[in-house]
Amino acid sequence: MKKVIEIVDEIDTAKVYAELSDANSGGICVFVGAVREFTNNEEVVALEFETYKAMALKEMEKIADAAMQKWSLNKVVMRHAVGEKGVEEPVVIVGASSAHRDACFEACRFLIDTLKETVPIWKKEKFKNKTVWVSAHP
Amino acid sequence: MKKVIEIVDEIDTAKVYAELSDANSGGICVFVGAVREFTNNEEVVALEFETYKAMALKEMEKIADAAMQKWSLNKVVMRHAVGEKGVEEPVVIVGASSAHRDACFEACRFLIDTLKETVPIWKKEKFKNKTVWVSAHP
Amino acid sequence: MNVLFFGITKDIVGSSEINFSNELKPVNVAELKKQLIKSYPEFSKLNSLAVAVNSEYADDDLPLNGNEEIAIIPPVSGG
Amino acid sequence: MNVLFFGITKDIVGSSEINFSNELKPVNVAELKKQLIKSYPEFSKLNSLAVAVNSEYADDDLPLNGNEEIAIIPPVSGG
Repeated sequence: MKKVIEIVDEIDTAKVYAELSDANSGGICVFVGAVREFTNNEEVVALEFETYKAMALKEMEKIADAAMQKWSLNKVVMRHAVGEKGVEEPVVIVGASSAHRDACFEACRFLIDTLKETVPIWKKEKFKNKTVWVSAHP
Repeated sequence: MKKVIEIVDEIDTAKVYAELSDANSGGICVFVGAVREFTNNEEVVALEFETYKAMALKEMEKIADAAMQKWSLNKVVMRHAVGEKGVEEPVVIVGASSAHRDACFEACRFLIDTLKETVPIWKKEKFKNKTVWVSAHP
Repeated sequence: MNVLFFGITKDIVGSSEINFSNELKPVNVAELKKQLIKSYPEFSKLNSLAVAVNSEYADDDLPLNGNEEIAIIPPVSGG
Repeated sequence: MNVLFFGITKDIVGSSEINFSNELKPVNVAELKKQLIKSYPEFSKLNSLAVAVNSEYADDDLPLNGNEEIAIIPPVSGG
């Protein structure tokens, strides 16, 4: 199995290497997105993620397939969390393995950039006195 | 502690996120280099790494410091293994965490590229019928 | 016509799913958007408003027959 | 003068450390390299040959007094 595409409640960062490791891979690149304590100097209490799951999985599949067409990759992981996440908790993990490091670095960057552009997942920032749907308004 | 710089016998890929995680980091990028089964179509039995340890640690410190000057990073990990490593085993892990993903991606790439150029570590490829010091000869 | 709402659009309409069978009979995606913006003027203030038909992004000229799974996709913000 | 050898240079000289006190009295790094290449012609076939003095890369014109920790650095290949 070359692709792992999942929407989960909790991300286990420890298992991603076992998923990406491969006898033909000299390089593995992984990106983890986590909750930051401050956004524009305002203290974040938590982020809450919701998704249109059936569509999100389809869009993530498309991104993984596009990456595998564009670069010579052995394995790809894309996993996003939903629900409420506190500071320092991982919310997304993407990664790729390849023979040489150029491909896995470029693919990993593509995976997270494209996920943020097209996958139907929405993030609400919870501050002490308000909540904001990120990117909703100009 | 912002930097973890080590030469070790075995790399534990599972613990790197705990080392890089930080309340101010929205992004963590990690690269793992592992042993590939084939080099130029020849089957590799194992790689053997040796180092001039005192100097290697100093050079790795310099690279981490240069990355922290060049990008706004919260934490940096650079860890290289020595001894004999079989196919799929990790031999190097480098990573960085930062508020936004540009910095950690660029820094992670810089860490591994520069490590390969300057850190006194030598790799011998063991094939079935010969051994080769990598990059030694033109 | 059944429509799913997510993120800020769910907050605006006050529900994650509404059956508009008596009110909306749009012939295509563009008309659906127009009718929804008329019902929920707040939609026009969003950065973008996409429509998914059967869980795929749909172009404005895609025809609708009312039996599709329709979802309103406000600006995504995963990652 | 004590010299450490690593990687392929260790294989060429057959030892990881040699005391050249009776043979080598180079005044600087460039002269040390020249004397070593004379003793071990195989060194001249390498992609590069660097010298570390007190565990730092040393320029060719760095003077030597014989009490430093000297290491011969063939092409590195970590990662």
